[in-house]
Order: sequence, then C-alpha cells, then structure tokens
Amino acid sequence: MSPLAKLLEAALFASSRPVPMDELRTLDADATGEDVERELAALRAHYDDPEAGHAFELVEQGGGWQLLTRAEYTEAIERAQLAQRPQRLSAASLETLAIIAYRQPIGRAEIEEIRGVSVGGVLKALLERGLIDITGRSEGLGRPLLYGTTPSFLEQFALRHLEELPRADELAVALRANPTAL
Amino acid sequence: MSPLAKLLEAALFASSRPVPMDELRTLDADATGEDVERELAALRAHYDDPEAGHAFELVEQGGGWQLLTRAEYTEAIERAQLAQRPQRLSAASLETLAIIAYRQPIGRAEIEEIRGVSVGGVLKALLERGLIDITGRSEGLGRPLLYGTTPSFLEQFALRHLEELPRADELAVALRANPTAL
Amino acid sequence: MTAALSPAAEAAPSTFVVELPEFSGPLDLLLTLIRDERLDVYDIPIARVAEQFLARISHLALDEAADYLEMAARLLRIKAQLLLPRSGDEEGWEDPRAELVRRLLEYQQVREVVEHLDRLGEERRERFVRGATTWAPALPAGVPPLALSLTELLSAVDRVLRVAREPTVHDVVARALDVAGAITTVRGVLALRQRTRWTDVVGSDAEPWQILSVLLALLEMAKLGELRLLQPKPFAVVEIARESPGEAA
Repeated sequence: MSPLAKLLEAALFASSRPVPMDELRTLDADATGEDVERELAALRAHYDDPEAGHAFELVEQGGGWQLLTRAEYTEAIERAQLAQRPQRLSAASLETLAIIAYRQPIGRAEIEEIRGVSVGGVLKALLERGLIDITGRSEGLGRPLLYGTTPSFLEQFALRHLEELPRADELAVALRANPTAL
Repeated sequence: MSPLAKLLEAALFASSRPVPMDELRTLDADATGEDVERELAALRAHYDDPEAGHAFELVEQGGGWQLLTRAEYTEAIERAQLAQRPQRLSAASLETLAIIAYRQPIGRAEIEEIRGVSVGGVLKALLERGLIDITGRSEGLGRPLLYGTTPSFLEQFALRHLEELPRADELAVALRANPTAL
Repeated sequence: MTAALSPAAEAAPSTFVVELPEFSGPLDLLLTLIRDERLDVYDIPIARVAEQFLARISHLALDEAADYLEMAARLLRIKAQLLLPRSGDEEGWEDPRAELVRRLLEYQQVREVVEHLDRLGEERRERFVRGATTWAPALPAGVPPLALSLTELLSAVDRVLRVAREPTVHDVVARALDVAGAITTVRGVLALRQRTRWTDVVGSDAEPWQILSVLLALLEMAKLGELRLLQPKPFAVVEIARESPGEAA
C-alpha cells in the first residue's frame, strides 16, 4: 500500500461519515486529484480482494467516500449487541421523504396535498432523524416553512447524489405504458 | 484472513467502544476462546505488517479490543478538516442560534414556541457543531434541558464575552416581551 | 397514523375491518381498491369505488379517520357530478374524475419511488459505519468549518421578531377536528327540530376546521341512519332531516 493510500485509509477510517473528495485531496498537498482517485480505486480493490480482503468495503455515497462493513456480518454483530441497525422507516415516512426528495424545497401543505393525509408528526420524526431540514420559508401566505433533504439522507440510502434517484419522467412513462397494472 | 478474523474485524470496526473478550467470543458459537485469541493476534500482525500493513491498529485497552487510527495520521486529518471550504448555517439554524444566544439558558419548548416549529434536528446539529451546549435543567415540569452558547460560539463571532453581542439588552427584551403574540 | 379500532368494531368480527397501519392514507386505500378490483384508473366506476371505500372505512375511529372521510366526501361529490345532466356541449365537458385520476397517478409515482428508496435503505441498513473514532476531533469528521457573521445572526433575530410580531401568522395552529362535538351539536339541533338547514348548524363565522367537523359529522350520522341530507337543486342550501319521523315529538 502506498503512503498516500495509507493516509487516505486513515482519514476514511477515522470518520463515521462520508469524507468529501475536497477533504481527501487536502490530506496531501503534493497529490493531484488523479492520484487520490487512483489510490482510492487501489484501496477498494484491496478491500475486495477475495484472498487478502477485508470485512469492510469502500463506497462512494452521500457526497463522499465511506468505509462500511459488509452485509454478511450484520446479523452476528447485532446478535452480539456490538452495534445496532437504525430503525426501518415506515411507509408514511418513506412517502413523505420521497416527495421531499423530488420536490424540494417544498412546504407542508403541498406534501399533504400529494399524500392526502396530514404529515406533521412524520415531518417531525424525519427532522429528528436528520433526514430532512428546514431550508427556508416560502414567499406565500403565512410564509410557510420549506423542507429539503440533508446529506445524511443520501448517506442513509447509499446515494451519491439526488440525480441517482429515478427521474420523474421515467416513472411517468412506466405508469402510462401499463395503466391497468395499477 | 480467516472467516473468523473477518468477523472479528467487522465487529471491532462497527463497535463504538472497546469490545471485551467475552463479547467477542459470542460472535461465533463454534469458536473457542483460543480461536478468538489466535485470530486477534493474526489481525494485529496483519495490520502491523511493514509491507501490507494498514493505517489503523488493533489495541487492547479500556477492558477490551479496539481498532484505532495510528497516531501519525492525526495531524494530517485535522489539517484537512480545517482546510475545508467554510459552510454556512441554514436560515433555520441561524434563527434558533439567535434565540439561544439572546435568551439563554432556554429550553427546547420555549424555542419551539417562538419559532413555531419543532427544532429537534436543528438543536442536534448546533450541538454537534459545538455552537451550543446543554447548560442545565429547568425547574419546570419534566425538568427539561436548557441550552446556551459555548466558548466556540463566541470564537466564531470574535466576541470576548456575551455582553459584546450587539443590542443584547434590547433584543433579549424584545424576544421575551411578546410571548402572548406568539 | 395509528389505528384505534372502536370497541364496536372489535365486537363485530364478521365485518371487514380496516387496520389503518396497512394503508398510509386514503389514496393508498383507493389505489389498493382499484388494483384489487382490476379497475382501469382512467375510467374508474366511481359509484362502485365510493361504496367500497365507505364500506372499508366504516369502522375507523372517527377523529383518526378525518383524512379518509375527506376522500369519501370527494368521491361522493364526483359521483353526484357524474349524475348531473350534461349541457349538451360535449366539448366543454370535463370529466369530474380527472382531478382524482391526476392525484392517483401522482401518488402512484410516489409509491414507485418509495419502493426504490425502501430497497436502497434496506441494503444500506445491512452495513455499519465505523463506530469509534480515534480521538475526539474538534468537528465531526467531514463537516467543514462554519462561515458565520454577526450580521447574519442579527438578521436571523430580525426574522424571528418579524414573525413573532405577526400574530395572524402564528395563530395558524393545526387544529384537530372535533367530529364528536359536531355530532352532539347536530343532535341537539335535531332534538328541537325535525328539519334544519346547513346554515343553521354552521355559523357564518365558522372556521374551516369547524365546517369540516360538521361535514364529517353529517356524513357519519347519515350513514348511521340518524338523518337524511337533501339538496333540492345544485348549490342550494343542504337540508337536514331527522330520520325515523315516527319518533318525532
């Protein structure tokens, strides 16, 4: 492993969140962006090696790079109570989150119009979990608060950026092609 | 690396504290204490290898085993964090911070009353940022936590003490004087 | 939304009971109905769907079911509009179901995204992040330092004060519907009079939550057979008549 690879590994290992490329690049003033990318690829290959490989892997998500344990160890770790998975989100939370992800910044009334139910409690829970944040106020009547997703949302759903979500028109096409399948 | 070594690596990676020997043993019902000790030694040797070694090491401390980044990388990582492009606080965070600054010590319910929305996520982010801290508990029902600004808050705004906040008297009164209008 | 099934519903196990957590809202229930009955979303037989929808929500605790009842009212309104004679001008006629279809399709898109997100989230939940950090860093790793200025802080104070001083803005408090209270009111009026009118049970200064509460109360009471709702002609004031006239004093 090269000295730069080790330095990158140290930074990734020290962080429990995705480390942005900007930050990885400033670790070594002499290294170019290309160097960093090459060494990240080398690290990834090293961790994935079937022989000398590791129980964690390097993934790009949530606006940066992150080390995560492999899924095959999750059950044993949870059984031994060494770490706990976050709770699964309810359908109501996921629907609200999906609407915010696509329509942000969006106000509460608009979300309720789409879902057909009131969403006060769900919004509060999503705020507390750090998946959404208040991003401003609308200019409309009463200046309602507007919500948007956070970097932590990307991280929790293993997305590199919002554009990785299926495009709305892709969904619409799928819908029109087979209307009776609803 | 043996399957048991990989399982140990995953568990040590995911745990947020040193893991005692007897907990490591519960990871694999088929493994004896000797097996676990042998594999821990193998992991340590693997991480310390001058050629194929890693930027982290396996140490026994605090009544258990723990993976830690090697000390030699600490400085570079801290420097990289500091070199990051400064980020701005969201409008919601600034408003909450302003209320806390001028009315501290103040409880969450009071802040929510003034802002008209739940502030759990925002408080958490400000706490993580080290801009506010829990300064005590109110005498009121349920003894809610009280928040105040930190020395780091003063540093951010280049203030020597809170009395240097502009219009402190006037704004503290304004924020207090109007509870019924809220 | 949590389900609070009424004791009456539990006592009648033979009837179909909707467990609310099963559905994330009225649109979800509606889509399920359409799917179960293999209906064409572009040509919904409203009368049939409205009937089934009402049947499925008939055992919900009322105050929890406000969102569902609002949809029920919407379905009944569409049904009524479809029954109105068309004014010969086929060109200008707009299918009253169009808005509902648009909402259902939009909601179906949301459900597609939800499936996608759920799958991603589950995969991600299978993996742990690094638990411990080597030292206590001044900042959480990966979080850049802050750019803050006193000017920003002061304008935040101004924003807070501006909003705090507009009571009209802050008086917008989400209010739970009081359907039970409205039922009591309507029963009170009908105890005195055989017939009454919408405008007698809803004051001219009623707030939206009060209007909606009375609407839901009337629908519920009509369903229970306590009263009949009559509208002599479109847009006329709704008349409310006590059912079981034999008992009238």
